[in-house]
Amino acid sequence: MVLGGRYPSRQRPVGWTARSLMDLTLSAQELQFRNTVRGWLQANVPPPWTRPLRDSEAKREYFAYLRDWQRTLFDGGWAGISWPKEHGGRGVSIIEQSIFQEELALAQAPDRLGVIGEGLVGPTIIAVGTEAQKQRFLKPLLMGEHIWCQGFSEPDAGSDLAALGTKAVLDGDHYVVNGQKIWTSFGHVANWCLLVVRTDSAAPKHKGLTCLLVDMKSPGVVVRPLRMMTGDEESNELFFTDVCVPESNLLGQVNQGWGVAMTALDKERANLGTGLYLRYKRHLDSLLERAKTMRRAGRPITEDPIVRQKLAQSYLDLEVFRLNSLRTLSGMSHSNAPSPEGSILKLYWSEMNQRNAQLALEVLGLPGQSWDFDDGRWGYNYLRSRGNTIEAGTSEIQRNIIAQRVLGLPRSY
Amino acid sequence: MVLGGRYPSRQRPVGWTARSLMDLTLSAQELQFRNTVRGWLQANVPPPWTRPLRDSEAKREYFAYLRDWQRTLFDGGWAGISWPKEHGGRGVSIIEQSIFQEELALAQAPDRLGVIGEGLVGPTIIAVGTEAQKQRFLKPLLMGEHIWCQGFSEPDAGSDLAALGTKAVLDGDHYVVNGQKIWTSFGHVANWCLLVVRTDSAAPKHKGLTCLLVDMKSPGVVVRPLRMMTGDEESNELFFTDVCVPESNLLGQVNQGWGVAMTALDKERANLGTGLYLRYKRHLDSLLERAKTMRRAGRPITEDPIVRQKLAQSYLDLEVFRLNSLRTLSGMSHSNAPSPEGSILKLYWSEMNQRNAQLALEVLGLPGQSWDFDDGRWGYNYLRSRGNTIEAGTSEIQRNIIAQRVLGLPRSY
Amino acid sequence: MEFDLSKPQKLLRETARATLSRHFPLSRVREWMAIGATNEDSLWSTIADQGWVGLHLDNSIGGLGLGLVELTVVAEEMGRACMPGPYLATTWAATLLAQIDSPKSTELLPSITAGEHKATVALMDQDGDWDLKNIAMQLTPSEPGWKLTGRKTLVLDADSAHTLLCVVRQSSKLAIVFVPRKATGVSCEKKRSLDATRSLYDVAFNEVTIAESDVLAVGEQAHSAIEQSIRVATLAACAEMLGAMQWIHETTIEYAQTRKQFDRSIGSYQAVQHQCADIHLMTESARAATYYAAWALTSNAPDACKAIAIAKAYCSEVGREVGHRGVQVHGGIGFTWEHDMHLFLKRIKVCEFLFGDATWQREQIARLILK
Amino acid sequence: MEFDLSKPQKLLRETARATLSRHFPLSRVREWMAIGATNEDSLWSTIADQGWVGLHLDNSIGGLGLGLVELTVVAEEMGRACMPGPYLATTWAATLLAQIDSPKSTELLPSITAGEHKATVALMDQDGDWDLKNIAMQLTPSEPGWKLTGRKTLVLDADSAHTLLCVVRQSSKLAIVFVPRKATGVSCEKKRSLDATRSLYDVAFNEVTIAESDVLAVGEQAHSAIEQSIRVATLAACAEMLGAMQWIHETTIEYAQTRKQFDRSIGSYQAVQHQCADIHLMTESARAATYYAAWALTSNAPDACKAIAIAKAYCSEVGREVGHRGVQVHGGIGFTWEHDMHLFLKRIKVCEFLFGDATWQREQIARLILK
Repeated sequence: MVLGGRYPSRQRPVGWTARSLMDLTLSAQELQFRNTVRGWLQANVPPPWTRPLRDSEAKREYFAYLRDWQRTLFDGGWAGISWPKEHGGRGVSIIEQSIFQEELALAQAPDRLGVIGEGLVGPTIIAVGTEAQKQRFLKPLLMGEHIWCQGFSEPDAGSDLAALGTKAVLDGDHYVVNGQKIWTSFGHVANWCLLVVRTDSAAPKHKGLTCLLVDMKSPGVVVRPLRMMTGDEESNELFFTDVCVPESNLLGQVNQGWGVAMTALDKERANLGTGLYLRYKRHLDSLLERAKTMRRAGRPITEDPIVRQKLAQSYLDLEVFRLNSLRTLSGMSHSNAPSPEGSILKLYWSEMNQRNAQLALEVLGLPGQSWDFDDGRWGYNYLRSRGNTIEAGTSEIQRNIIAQRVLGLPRSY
Repeated sequence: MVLGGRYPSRQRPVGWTARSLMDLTLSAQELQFRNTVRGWLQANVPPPWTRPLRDSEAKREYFAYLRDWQRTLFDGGWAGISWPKEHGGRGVSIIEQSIFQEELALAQAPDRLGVIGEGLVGPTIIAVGTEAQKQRFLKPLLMGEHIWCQGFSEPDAGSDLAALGTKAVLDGDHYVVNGQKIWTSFGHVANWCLLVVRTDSAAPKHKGLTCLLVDMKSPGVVVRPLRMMTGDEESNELFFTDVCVPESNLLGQVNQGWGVAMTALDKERANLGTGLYLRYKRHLDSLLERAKTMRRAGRPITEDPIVRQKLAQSYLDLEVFRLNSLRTLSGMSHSNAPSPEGSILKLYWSEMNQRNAQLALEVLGLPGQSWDFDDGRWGYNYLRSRGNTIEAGTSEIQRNIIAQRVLGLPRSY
Repeated sequence: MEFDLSKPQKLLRETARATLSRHFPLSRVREWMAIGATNEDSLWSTIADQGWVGLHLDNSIGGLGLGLVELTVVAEEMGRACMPGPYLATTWAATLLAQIDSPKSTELLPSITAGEHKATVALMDQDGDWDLKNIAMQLTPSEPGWKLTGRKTLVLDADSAHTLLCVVRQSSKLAIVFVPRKATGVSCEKKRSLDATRSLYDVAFNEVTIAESDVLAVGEQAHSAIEQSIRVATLAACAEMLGAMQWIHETTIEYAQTRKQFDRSIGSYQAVQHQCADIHLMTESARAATYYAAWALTSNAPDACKAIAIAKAYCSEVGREVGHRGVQVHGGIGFTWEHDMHLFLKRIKVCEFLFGDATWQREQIARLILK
Repeated sequence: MEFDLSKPQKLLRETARATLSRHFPLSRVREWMAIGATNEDSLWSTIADQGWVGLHLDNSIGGLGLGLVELTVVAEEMGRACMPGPYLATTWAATLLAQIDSPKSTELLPSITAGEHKATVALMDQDGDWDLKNIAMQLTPSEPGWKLTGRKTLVLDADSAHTLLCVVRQSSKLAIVFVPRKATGVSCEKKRSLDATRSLYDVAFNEVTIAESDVLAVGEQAHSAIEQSIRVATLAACAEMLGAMQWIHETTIEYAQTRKQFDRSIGSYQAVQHQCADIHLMTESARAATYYAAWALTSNAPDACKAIAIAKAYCSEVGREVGHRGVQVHGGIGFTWEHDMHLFLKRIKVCEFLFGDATWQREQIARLILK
């Protein structure tokens, strides 16, 4: 577990007393929060989804299942818990938010359909949206009626977001949008999109961008699923042809979209690590269990000293990630703000997961990478891990951020 | 061995015939060359130097020993063997040169005092020197009467050689030199120095440099030994205060020193790898022998599967270096010129030696890194290896060279 | 001394590259992948027509009489084209047959090299490894011949093979047994491979009747024949990885030169340059290790066994790294199904483990150097 | 939940940093190194006067009654200052004594914490390892007490210690024996360490007479006391590595900011930036792992043993890497004797292996997670 309770006060060893004030246990209030969450989840988490998602009918049903779950959360007061109360949230601390994530994972609750809405779009609307936008968008978002996606990256603007070329031209009281976006998660199920467009081609790159809130049912919006090397369609391309967006759906000021997008991305980077840790912990636990059942050349593979090294290395790597997450969480609980230190976590978990996905294949051997072994999860994890150092800011970008924004080295050329 | 002989034509396995024309055996002529070298070395290599070099008296005697060896080589016609015959060399091919290096190593011949003279200064004088300079310098160099050092790097001009600040001002028929050099191998025993100085401060960085041939006994030259983290004084700092250098000792054209220095460095980089391979092979062989004698926790360490992995990894890493060297040698034997591909060898051996020096410590454990274990060679090798990725062009510079000069990527910023 | 390919070898390479890219562009490879038809007959006959099946075998048995360097050249091009099909399996089986002095070898080899007959080797026991001493599956006596019961795993292209060469024990001795794929009691179960262009099977043998004459070799002869055939197959796997690395190398350097971000080609960033330099270093080093191993094995060099283990260990480690860096330099697009990068990453990934991964090969090296 | 140090802990850190840099600047460390006097008395009394010797022990035995987080704070500063001297050895020995319920403990501890008496632990047999089960050196009966003969290796600061706590066997049981350094039959042989600020010895015991009352603990009590003391000493070694990493971090980032090549600070090169980013990632991660281990051990957390092994494995791997990258970013100057970098690289190098290197610690982790 990431966030421990209190340990039983066993007999302390002779010789020292623990008067350390650095303290990794939860406060009484936090423990109470956890119990409340846990109790609610026990009563409300639906049975896990187990059916395969081979056809579109199954996918539709799965989507409804996830949307119902979001509605259940909303009704229980557990949607957008970190948002301010006046906007429908619960105003919990960052540590409580982390406890919530941890409990969701422990309860094997369904995935969250609204992560982009809750984590990125909503907070940005709260930060820079008009009163009317807040009224219109925040509640449906929390209820799961609006599913959001983000339209930032383009084929020719990946790491270099400011280079994007999707254009919007003001025509009376609406913008006309033309262009293409890529890497849009949830694009196939979203009904709204936070879109960054170029509104001034003459201005310097960063200065001519604007953010729009786009109804995905608008005529001229086409979504094409994007298949990854894993075989999953986990992302999408969006095509915009003469799409009309009312001027009232401008988010923030015109030509100030760069700042709005950066605000949004900073919120995205503020991943607390808890959910990720628990996901990878499940992978590792199941690897350990699997390894204990396997024999190679006449003996259990867990007796092979080299296999033992690899399993232990995976374990320690993941544990160091947990501790880094805890430490970042503790730091953020003071500042209550994301910081460039988040880049360290991103860099750490992405490269760790790549190392560990590889080690799992080495431990299991060639049979273990088949799609017919444990549902193919080990081969899948390996392939999926290769995207970790690219998505949400490549490792190169993260190292630049650490060097420049954390260590204060000069901008590189 | 790097360069094999021919293998006995054992019974070929049923099923295929070897009609491969890619052929890693030596030609009849090369084999004969090797026999000639081997025979001469057997008759002429002095007994190895075994005394420690603790005091200056011992160091003086060791220097005389090395100089005598250079003279012996010269007398036998084995000094500067790759030089053209008209300049006192033997004009051998690059493969023969490699065979010669290999045989020197196998015969445990003394180190070469004249590596900078023979490998770098001499070829540069041959390339751009005046007839008078050739007459004056080449023969004493080969005879070991002139020991050369190179004065290129400065404290503020390491990787960025063109930034150097040592100044030379023409005053009548001589230059007056002021400044400081660093990383000057052999500086403490050299009587001549190939010095790069700035003669035009107004010109762009690369354009105001000039090469001078400087008598180290000139008044105003001070040599200070530079101690490395190994404890060895393997290099020197040179200080020049109003040092007079006759104009006739200008090498190449005035303000054309950048090109001259680059010519010299390209020749330096054309290390054939053979000597290095054999040095590291000796290290590894002695590690294997050592490991076979050691027990830990009641059993020979060579029965520990993890130790076996580490030893095998060192072995294969070194073998891949050997094969890379062979392949580069083969390529150079066609072009008869060094190439930026040399950067691959440099990058490979420097990082390989760091990996292997570390693995040796892991195999031997904490006792093995003591200065009292095997004369401290394992700890020494580890420390010394850290310099490998810095000396003769850092790994960063080598990767730049590969990317830009081999792969044709654009100049980086 | 000449490390580079000779002129005829270079010609072979050019021919192979041209033939494969004409007949089997990656678009076609993807078509086969999509329908799971990695053993398409048209593919196989084209390859056999070139004489590449058994090109290292004697002319007397239908081979081209070339050496292992030439085999490596062709296998490298197979890797560079990400070719599906039973080339590796059949090369392995043909090499094994060629090591065995039996009427069956003489009978089968000409039709194998002609592309009419496909064969594969069933080596590894369930829960086994690549070490021959861990093969336990038994021939049991059954007058007048033998019965075979048990399960072999990681059998390449079993489904399309006409012949399985099954490595088993006759009491304590290793034996190589000829089993027709369609024999009663043989059943193949496809294990969907990470690399969809390469088919791996579990093969179950249930009381399969084996005639005495189908036990092709026993004991020392069987042992050395299998070992030598594994060396050749391992070499071919290294060559495939090398070819895949070569494709990634070319594709990645080109992408770095042309893809622009922040108004300049990404290849002008030092971080990208250094990734590319490492890709180059590793690919070229893998080339040196692989071709040396080919030469050493074909020349009976004393270090041939070591050279094969070294090449496989090295290619297994750096092949993966080259693949990873290739994806990373490409960024998101290199992670998509649409981009061809993953075909090569997956080809490398399966080859990494085939015939023993780096850990396994290092143990083989340790056995040789710590004797 | 608070991962950061508390205010008093931060104050302790500031005090330690200020004290060490005032009294023991690196120039002074080098003076001691040059004459081999790593155990100078003046150094030791300054440290003891601060109360740092046994700061984690009960007030009743002269300690400050603080916890292991505070010990880690001080040990980190020791590493950051590259302090010579028997702090680690004495901390280990005092912790061991404090675990043992014996009159000797009560007698010795107050003078140890007062800095008057120095002690060390003689644990590892010749050709042994860090596993207690591989300790074989025997106490042999010799009426009325015992005799001790054998050789211990890697004993920290044996020469300056007044007391050796020797870990041996009484028949099959582990035993901790009190041996005065000057006892007849004890001889120390210095093994010049790669880290000249840290002294390691072989200690030979030749028929040393041991009174019954000097056998301080036997069997399970001895076993658990030794294990617990090794955990604390391992934690201190991690903290020293962390301090050394911290020094390298600060020094390297500053150098990258100020050193110019090709007309710009080298810190503006992406390759250098990425090295610095990695140094930062590794140092901060080592900090998280080390302080967590301190907290877990001081709080009796259920995963305390694992946390110590994880911290040591992690620090051992990345400490080395941070040192290597620090040298590399500095270029030639970082490779010289004159630059202080090598002092820290060497400190890390010895700590990497002390109490078991990463390979050894991983096996300990495996034992805990594969139960």
